[in-house]
Parts: sequence; C-alpha cells; structure tokens
Amino acid sequence: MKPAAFEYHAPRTVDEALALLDAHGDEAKVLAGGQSLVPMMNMRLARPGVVVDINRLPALDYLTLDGGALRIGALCRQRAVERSALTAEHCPLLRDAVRLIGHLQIRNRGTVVGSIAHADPAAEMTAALTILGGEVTATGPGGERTIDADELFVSYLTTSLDPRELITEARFPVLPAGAGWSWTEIARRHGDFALVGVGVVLSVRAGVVADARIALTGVGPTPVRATHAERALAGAAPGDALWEQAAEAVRAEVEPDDDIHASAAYRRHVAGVLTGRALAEAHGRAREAA
Amino acid sequence: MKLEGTQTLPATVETVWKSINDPETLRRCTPGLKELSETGPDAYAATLTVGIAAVKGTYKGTLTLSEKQPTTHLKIILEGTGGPGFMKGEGIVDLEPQGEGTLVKWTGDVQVGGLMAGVGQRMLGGVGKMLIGQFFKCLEQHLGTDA
Amino acid sequence: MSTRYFGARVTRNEDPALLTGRGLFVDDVRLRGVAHAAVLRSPHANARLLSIDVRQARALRGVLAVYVHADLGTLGDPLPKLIPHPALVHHKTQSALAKDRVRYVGEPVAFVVAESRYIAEDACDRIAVEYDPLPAVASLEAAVGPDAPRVHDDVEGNVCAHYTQRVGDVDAAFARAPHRFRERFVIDRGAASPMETRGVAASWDAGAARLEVWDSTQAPIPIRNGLAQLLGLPEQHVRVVAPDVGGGFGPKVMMFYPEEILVPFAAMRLGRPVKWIEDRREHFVATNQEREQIHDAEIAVDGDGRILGVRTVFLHDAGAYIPYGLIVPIVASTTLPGPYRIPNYHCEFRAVFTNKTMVSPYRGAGRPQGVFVMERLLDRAARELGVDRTEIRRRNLIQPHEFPYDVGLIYQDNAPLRYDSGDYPRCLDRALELIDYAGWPARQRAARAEGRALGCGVACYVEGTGIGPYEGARVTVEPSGQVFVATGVGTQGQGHLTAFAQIAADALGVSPRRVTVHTGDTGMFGWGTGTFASRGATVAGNAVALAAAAVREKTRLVAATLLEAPPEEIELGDGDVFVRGVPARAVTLGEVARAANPLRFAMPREWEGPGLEAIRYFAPPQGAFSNGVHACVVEVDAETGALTVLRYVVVHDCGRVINPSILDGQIRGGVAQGLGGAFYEKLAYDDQAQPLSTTFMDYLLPTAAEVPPVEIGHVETPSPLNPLGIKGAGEAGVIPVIAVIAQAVEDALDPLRLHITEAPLSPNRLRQLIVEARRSP
Amino acid sequence: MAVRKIALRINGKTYTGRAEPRKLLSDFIREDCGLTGTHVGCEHGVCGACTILLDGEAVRSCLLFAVQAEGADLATVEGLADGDRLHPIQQAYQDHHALQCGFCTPGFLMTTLALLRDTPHLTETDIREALAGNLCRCTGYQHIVAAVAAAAAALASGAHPDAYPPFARRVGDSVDPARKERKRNAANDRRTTGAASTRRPRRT
Repeated sequence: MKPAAFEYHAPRTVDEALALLDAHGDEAKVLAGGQSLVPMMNMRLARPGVVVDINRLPALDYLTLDGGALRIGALCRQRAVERSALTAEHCPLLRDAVRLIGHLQIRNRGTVVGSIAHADPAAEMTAALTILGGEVTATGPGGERTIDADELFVSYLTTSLDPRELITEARFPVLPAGAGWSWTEIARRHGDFALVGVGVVLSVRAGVVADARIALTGVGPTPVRATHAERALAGAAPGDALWEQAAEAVRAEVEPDDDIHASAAYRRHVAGVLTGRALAEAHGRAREAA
Repeated sequence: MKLEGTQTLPATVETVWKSINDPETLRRCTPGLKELSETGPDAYAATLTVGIAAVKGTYKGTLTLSEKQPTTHLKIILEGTGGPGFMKGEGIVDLEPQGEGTLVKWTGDVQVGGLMAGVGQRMLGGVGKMLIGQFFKCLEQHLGTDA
Repeated sequence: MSTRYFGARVTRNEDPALLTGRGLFVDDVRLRGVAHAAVLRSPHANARLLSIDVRQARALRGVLAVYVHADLGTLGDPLPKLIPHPALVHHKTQSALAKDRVRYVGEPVAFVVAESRYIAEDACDRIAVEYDPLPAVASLEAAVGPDAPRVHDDVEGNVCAHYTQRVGDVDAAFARAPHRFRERFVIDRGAASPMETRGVAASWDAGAARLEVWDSTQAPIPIRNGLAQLLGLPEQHVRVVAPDVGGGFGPKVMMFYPEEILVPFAAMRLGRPVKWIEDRREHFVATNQEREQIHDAEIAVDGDGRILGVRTVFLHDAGAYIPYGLIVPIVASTTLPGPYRIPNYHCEFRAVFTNKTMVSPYRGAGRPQGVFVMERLLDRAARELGVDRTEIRRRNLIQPHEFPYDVGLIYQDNAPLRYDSGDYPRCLDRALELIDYAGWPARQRAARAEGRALGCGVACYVEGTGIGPYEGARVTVEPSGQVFVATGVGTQGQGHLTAFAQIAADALGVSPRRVTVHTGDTGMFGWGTGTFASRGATVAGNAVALAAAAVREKTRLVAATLLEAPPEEIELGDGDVFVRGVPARAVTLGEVARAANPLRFAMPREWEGPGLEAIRYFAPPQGAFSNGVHACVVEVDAETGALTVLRYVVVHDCGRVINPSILDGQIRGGVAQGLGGAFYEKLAYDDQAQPLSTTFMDYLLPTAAEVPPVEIGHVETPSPLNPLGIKGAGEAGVIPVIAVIAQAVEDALDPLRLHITEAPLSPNRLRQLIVEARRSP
Repeated sequence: MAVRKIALRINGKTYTGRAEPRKLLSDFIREDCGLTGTHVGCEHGVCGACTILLDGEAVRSCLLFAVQAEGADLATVEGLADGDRLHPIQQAYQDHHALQCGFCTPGFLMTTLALLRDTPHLTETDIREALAGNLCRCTGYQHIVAAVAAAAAALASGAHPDAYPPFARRVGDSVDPARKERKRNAANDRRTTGAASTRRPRRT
C-alpha cells in the first residue's frame, strides 16, 4: 500500500502556496495533518498529481481569542485545541468534540481546519463549526472571503471551496454566556468515526428555553442542523417531555444512509436518543441567565 | 447496493423521454462523463471519471439503454473497469405525467468492485445518490431552458 | 528432577530484544541487493481470465520481472492438498498464479518484482487484464441454494464434502424425549488479523545450490520439505527460518500460500534476493479466514434437563478452495459435546465452496462454533423448563471419576476422542464463586432499579490440545556452561524461549537465563510439525524435557569420572555438578561438557558419543483435553444497543502450568479476540462476494478501551498422557466468548425474552433484536 | 521521480538519505536509516505499530512522507534503552509480561513515553483511552495497562532524571514533566461526554 508518485512542494509563505494551487487547480491537494489524505494516498484511492505541504507555514499555527470567537489557524493541531485553556474556558463544546477525534497520535498531527476542509459528514469538527455558527476564511486567486458553515459543506467530502482556495483560518464563536452545551456520540470503538454524533447549545432564560442549537453528524451527506427540533424547543419549558419531543423532531428531520456498521433506521432512532441525552446534559450545565 | 429516489422535471413526459435518450444530454449531464461514442442502437462506449474530492477513478466501459417503453419506462446499464476496480450500475427509470411536468421515479442497483468497494464502502451509498442527483439537477436546468 | 523454575512466573528471555527494537521479523531481515515484490490480485469474485498484457508493466523503469501463470511451469500446478479425508471428494486447491479462472477477490493473477515495493505497485497498475465476470456466490445459503452459481464447474451444489459422525441411537432418543428444542445458529466469518501481516523473503546461492527462505510461518519444517520437493532440491540445501513472527493465531500455518512459492521461484530466476511483505488491505483477501457456519441443531432433554440427545446438521463455509482439509468442521463437530454426557449425538456437515478467501483454522478452529451451539441449546432448554442455567449444566457434567471419558467420536488427529483428565464441576463452582453468581439476582434487581440493564453469563467448554504426530528437541551444554535448546516448532509470542528454558533449567540445575532456545529454524532442527492447535508447549515441551533428562544422565555419567563417584550419587545445581552431600567436591557444568569431548585417550563406550547433548522426540498417543468456564457481567444500553463488558472471569484447567504469567497472557489475549468475534469483528461482503471491510477502519479489532480486565482462576488436573502432565492453553481464552456474551445479553434484557442465535452482534443488530422482541410479546 | 536529499536526527544521531517525496517516513526509518525497530502494521493510520515521536509528539510514521521530517528530531524505540539498561518503561513492560509477539510493542512504548511525559498522573481509564490508538492482538491489553501504571509510578518517583532524553521532548519543553503538568490548566476536564459505548467499565 504505497502511494503513487506525485510532485511535492513545501512553500514557505501563504502566497507561495496559493500560487501553487492556482497553477495546478484540482490536480493539487493541500497537505496539512494528512491524517485523512495520506491513508487514501497509501491505498491509491487518491492520486493527486501535486501535493502542496503547508506544514512549513508557521504563521498559520495559532489559536487566539478575538472578538468573541476562537480563531484557529490552518496549522493548529487538534491536540493543541484540545489542551488549550482558551478552548476549555470559552468553548468547552469544541474541546469535548475535538477530544473524540481518532486517537492521540491522530490528534497530534491532524488539524482542525484540515478536518473541516476534508468535510467528512461523520467527523466531529464539521458539526462543531455548524452548531456554533462558525465560519472560515478562504484565500484564493480572488483574495480572501468568509464562508459560513451552512454554505461551506456541500456533500460527502465536498465543500464550496474552489480547488485553488486555501482555508487559512476557522472561527468558532464562544458559547453564549450561561449557555449549557453537550457533545454526545456513539462509536463502535473508542476513536472510531461516530455512527451518530450530536452537539447541543442551550440557553435558558426566565424558566424557558431562550435559544437552542442542535447539529448532528453521521445522518446525512453534510452535518445536519436540526432546525425543526430547535423551533420545538424555543420558548418551551425544559424537562424530559420536551427533550423527547425534540428527539422525535430530529428523527423526522434526518435522512441517514445504510452502511455495514449501522442501518438508516438505527441511525435515525439513535439520533433521537442522543439528542434527548445531549439536551438533558446541556440543560444541567446551563446557568440561568442573569 | 440499492438506491432509489424521485425527481420532478418541468417538462412533458415526451420531452423528458426524448432528452434522456439523446446522447448530447447524457454527455452534458452525466457527472464525469468524458467520452460517449455510439457503438450500436442504444449502445455506447463510455469513459467516465467518477469521484469526489481527492478520490477519483477513471472507468472505461459501456452504456446501454434497454426495456424501452417510450415516455414511460427505460433501463440504463452502465459498466466500466478502471484504476480503483470495476463498476456496474443498473438503473430503472419510470416517468409519469404530473401536472405540467413529469414525475421521475428511479431505482438503481450499483455494484462496485475492487479497491473502491473494500475501502470506500462507508460513503458509496451517499455518493451514488449524490451523483444521480446531479444528473437530474442538470437535466432539470437543461429542460427548464428548452421547454 | 528438582523443579525450581517449572511453575514459576519467570520474566521472559525474549523480552530484552523485542523491547529495544532488536527483534527480527521477516521485514527486518537485511538482504544485500534485495528486490521487492507485489502481487496483482483479481478484483472479481468469479470470472474467466481471458488475457493478461504485461508489456507496459515490464517496460517500467525499475521493474525486474513480471510473472504470470505461463511462466511457472510445474510450479503453476494446483498447490498441495493437505490432510486429505475420505469424505473430502472435491479437494480443490488454487495455483500460485491463476491460470484461466479466478474464484475470489484477491486471487493472485500476476507477480511483479522491482527495485522497490513502490515501483512494483506502480507496475501492477499498468498490467491490463481482461476478465469475463461470472455470477458469484457469497453466502452459504446462496451457495447451496437452487441453481446457485458454481464456484467450481464440476462441483454440484458447491458441496465439496459431506461427513457424519454418530454416537448411540439419536432417532430413538429424540422419539421418546419429553422435551425437544430446535434452533438455527448463524456464525459469521472472522479474520485472525495478527499485527504482523504475512511476509516471505528468499535468497538463492546458485554456486552452492542452496536456498534460504524467511517466512512468517507457524510451521517452517513442512514449508522446507514442500519447497525442496517442488523445486527439486535436497532438503539439506533448503533452509526455512521463521524468525520473530508477529502473531500467528492459525492462518500462518498453511502449505502453501502462493507467495511462499513465488518468492523463492523469483529469487532463483533472478539470482537476486526477493522479499514480499503483505500489506493490510491484501491481508483481508489473501490470508485465510474462518468461523462461518450455519447450524440447524436440536436438543432432547428429560424433565430435569438431563440431555438425552443432541443433533446438528451444519453448513461450513470453505471459501473458494479447500487446501486445509476438513479440520475446522471436524473440530467443531467434536468440540460441541463439551464437558457434558451426551449418550446420543449426531453431527453432520457439508463443506461448501463460496467465492471468498479460503478457510483454515483461526484460533479456536471451529471450537467457538461448536461451544456456541451446545451452550445456546442448554440455555434454551433451561429457559423453557424453568431450570437455572448453571444447574442444567451441573446436572449434565461428566464427573471426575469417569475419566478417561470416551466421547465415541473420532477427533481431528484420527484418534478416538477420549478426554484424558479433568474436574469439570470444580471449574464451574470456582467460576460461579468468582462472579458471585449466588448474589447475582439481587445485584441485577438493584441495577434495574437504577434503570441499568445488567446481565450475567456462564459457559463451559472442553478444548482438544497437544495432538501429535510429534515434536523433537536437541539439548546441548557448551563448555561455557551455556545450555542450548533447539526444536522445530515456530514461535509467535507464546514465550517458548522462556517456557522451554524453564524445563531445561530444572533438569540441568541452571538458571533459565543461561538457556538459549532456538525455534522455527530448519537449519537448527530439521524434524517437526509446527505450532497450532495449542500443541507447542505440550508436545515440544515434553520433547525438551526428555532431551534435557537424557543430558542430565549423560552429565552424571561423565562427571562420575571427574569426581570419582558413581553416577547415581552425582547431583546438578546452580550450574555445578557435585557429589550428593559433598557440595565441595564439585565441577562446573561447563567443565563436564569440556571433559565430555576428549582430545586425547579413549572415550568410554557407555558415553555413546561425545558432548553433553541429546535429541529426543515426543509423540503423544492422542490429544490432551483442557477445559474451563467463562463467566461475565455486561451492561446493555437498550436504546442504542451498545454493550459494555463490566467483568470477565475465566477458570481454566490445563494440567500443570509451566509459567503462570505466560498462561495468563494467552488467556487474556484469547478473550480479547473472542470479544472481537462476539461484538466488533465482521467480514462484510455484498451479494457478489465483493469484500466491503478490508481495512482496520471497517474490520474492528477491540482496543484497550473495549477489552475489560480478565480475572483468572486456575484448577490443575495433570494429564496422564505426558511426562510433564501439561495440556495446551493457547485457544482457551477465545472458545466460549460468543456463547457467554449471548447468554449475558439475554439475561440483561430478560423481560424481553430475547433470542440470540447469531454472532457477532453489533449495536445495530442488537437494537433490531430488541425492537423485534418488543413487537412480538 | 524527483529524489530529494533528506537529513534528520533520530535518537539524537543525524541520518541523511535520498528518497522520493512519496517515500513514507516509516519506510525511510526502516530502510534508509536501518532502524527496523519501528514496525508497520496497516499503513492506514489505525494500528499504531509505526508510532514514533516527531519533535516530541507521538505520531504515526506511516502517515508522514520522509520529506516532511527534514530537519526534525525523531525518537524511535532504539533510543530508549541506555546500552543494556532498559528504560523504566521497558522494564515495566517486561516485569508485567506486557508483550508477547513484540510486533506492536515499539509503538506502545513510544506512545507510553509521550503519554507519561505529558501526563504523569493517570487513572486506568485515562491509560486505556490513551492506548486505544495502538492495537495489540496477543495480550488483551491488561498487562500493558498494568505496565504503564507501574512505569508512571516509577517515573513520578523522580528516581529516573534521564527518563526523557532531549530527542524525546517537545520543542521548547522543560525537562520536568511534573512541573509542566502543574502549569497546564486544571480546567482540562478529565471526563468526556462520550455516549454509551465510550462509557468507562464500572465495577458492579
């Protein structure tokens, strides 16, 4: 299982990287962590003609808090996000989700932005960006542009990026003050892709749900925002009955597929179960807003 | 791998029937179809580059149309071998008039072999549906302008 | 023989090298100028092979050779048929490279040798093969169904063997039985998946006409003998070495895998060393698998749950060819009766071809299937009759006074199936004590009150081990006092280099650290069979004991001349040889070794030759039968179908134990593999026999987060069949796991009266069973 | 086939070689540097047998191209022992029979080295989850978990000041892992919110 030959470039500046992408178009693939791309190259499933290795761009390795959002550079490793005090304090949902990505060795090399660009609908980062209402900065021949999570993920391993564009940064808004959160997933083994993953952010004010955001992985070609369930929650009184109602709404909303590990029916059912559990956990963590 | 779906098209069954039998439409709307040359009645030699993101495979093979019942029913068989193994797809297309337009009910049985089956299994169902969806979306746009 | 190391938890001699990166696995062997090979494999499960165009591949820079069937001459004939059996009428084997037909995805079609594995794989991409795909058959049911596609055109209904064994009058027993319960059991295919894939390297010395082969095999001597015969070389000029092997578990004992022929062939043709290392995706199609069977079984019991008769008719998936005979179905049939008195027993199987990778033993080798059927039938009877599931087992156990117990069947070694020794009730009691079965109902109720579904399972088994034909060993003491042991079995992590050292150390009064053990090298020891069926320690271990005892007597004979005392009064201890009671009158073992090889004067005739060295063989009359009981506590999340194993207990009797740490490791490793086969590992195929799980992302080996700690209790009933009184234990951990997990899951969801008759389960499948059970009260 | 010159340090010693960009780091270490202690079990990033330290981080060497390691500091199993004196982690593995065939052991050792360096105090659950990225088919993991716990105790006792040689430290890391542990934020909550199948085994 050795990769097919390719032309290798290790640009030292972002501009140099962009010039390479511009020159080679969809023949070129960007290599950051490589934890998804290299296995596919080893299996000769992916045979990019040109590999643009951005690991020599230290300028892209940063994790900062700015303007109510965590700004994560394209080269910031998942493990750094997992262990950072900033993430724990301002976005514990992101920490809980990152921590369940693959294994230690994967997270030491894998990047948050790389996982987002790869757009595997079963991957935690796609849902985390979606549920927090995050966005990315894509830089390409036409300069920089911002893409919201909702417009970024198109389908399996497919984003709205132009092949000549590079995501240089992802922004994860911090949790609203007092909001409760939960990331709950079920995977066959510790570290596997989740069969179903659910992220919840819940704000409570004056005894009712002020704002609820729910996103799921593993139940469609992209991360799924459970808008019907969110509407069912808005303004309602928290409690098990409400969580079950939201679970039913999620089951109606998702369009999962079959695969050898789980049927669509299983994923639909479990999507509801995990939503109910995630809402309960998020509610337990929510502090009545002042 | 069984797939199915429905699609409404803004054109009469006659127009839809004509377009899906027309090589020109197939060339334009079949995702990744590089070459399509007629080799006989309702039979074509085809070169298809299928794939998503970094995962691409070029398949050389044949496309045949059969069980033709004009304006109502058609069977499409697409076979090809290539880098990541081989692919065999059988599609049944049924057309029904629906108001101004046409309701298309399609079922597909796609058999993928070799590397793609053994490794890409997790996404094959979804990718298959996506590619067929792209075909119908292109057809819809194409019919929308002509009708 | 003063035993000081036998039975001790000696830390292992092999560890320092393995811990410091100085292990020597096949891929680590340094061969100057070695060329690398890759195999082009069929992407079709059933197809005619019309043409192969290798011109573009041969033209690629760095490619040294591309071989197809036509290039192989007689080496292209069908590979040897192992372990023939009268009932195996269609003993089909594949060729090293497919001639005109491929019958499973992965069957070798071309063999490329190049300067690097990278270039060899590039060349494979450039070989154009024209196939005429044929309908393929994936499942057992499809294979025997009406007008099923034929895997082999001349084999009607794809059945290659039909064999029955009977004890007593089964029909009469069932006719008069007050209670009869029938079940259909489906056990899915699994892969041993050792961490090291297979590998072969070979170098040919044309001048001396000598061939050296490194092979990740569990049986180097049969490979050496087979290669010598096929290549027309004297056995003395062929050396096969199984260096460190990264786990075997069964599939690495095979004669031959195609690459074991192709690599030496290419090395001889090119006059350059050649190495082929299987990659993981290849391993999922090119290395034998096992487990797939469908049993239609029935049990007849009286009102108290005493077994009157058992009957099973099953289909055994053989894969596309059947090189390894009927070992697995025969072992399944003969393991099924287990520790129970079954007066009337009928076991009938059909071995069936399917368009999938070949089948040969994988740790357990049919035993997990047999035990699953028996234990599940007993659970069904217990539930129907309202008898406690441990009580129904106790009532049918063979009692200690009944040994040797003749089961009335013929075992895999063609000898009568006769249990040599055991104490089955004591093992059951010990297991129930460890899992606290008495307190279980209360604990289960308490958990249920908290909304947690906890279940307990108990399963018993008997394991045939230590079968013949034989193993041998040579023990030598060098003038340095260092002891050397050489034997023909291969080692794949079982700690032979320590266990055999302990045996020799006790005989010669030295520390095991002073004993160097060589296994798996036909150049060091050329007679033997191999490591499989939990026979390494039992058969080779006893050969070492016999040889070491002989060297002990020779030492006393020679030392008598040095110490002027009769041999009977000479003792060995702490590296010295001394007169009993007069430790001061002593010489070192090395001095005796030097004296045993005189340069001058006459050598006493009774020495029967120079040196402190002896070769002995041990040929057990029949297998030694270990037994044991597993018990576990599981938690089931009924909403998601997730399973967590909270406690796992194994009580095991394998006679006397050479090294308890090594035994614990074998059991705990076996349980982990068993858990994989119970809940995680499933080889998925589509209906055209295309494999869908050929990576570790889809074929799920349990990790450290899934395997619970295993508590172990030992019972020791020595075997009367060999001097050391030991029995095998290599497969004990894996055998009853699917049975005990099924019972525990049913117990956890008791109100639902779940009905589990398949393995492996999964969250998805468990959830389906729960939904079905809730729908049909 | 543009071949490139590659220079890197392994276990403190400099190695240079020439390789195509596609040559995997695992192959480069084994074939070009002759260090065959690192083993290859799957080449698709799951089994962990190929785990080494790259600039102090435990990574899968089969998912990196050798050219990417140009100028880096690698640590492999061959760098652990000091002549015949085993590293405390290696000694714990032997004492607890934490290996059988030994093929996966180098990967486990390097994962354990980085783990204990970064988090000296671990529960059994922490150890099992941290080791979930290394597959073993022989041992059933129990003895490995025990060995890691024993090694953690031995190293925390401070009796082994040289336990983390320079090539096994993260760039800019201090020597004393315990001091770094205190420096890291305590808010890093140990409990994860994983659903049933990632729940920890509990005694009943």
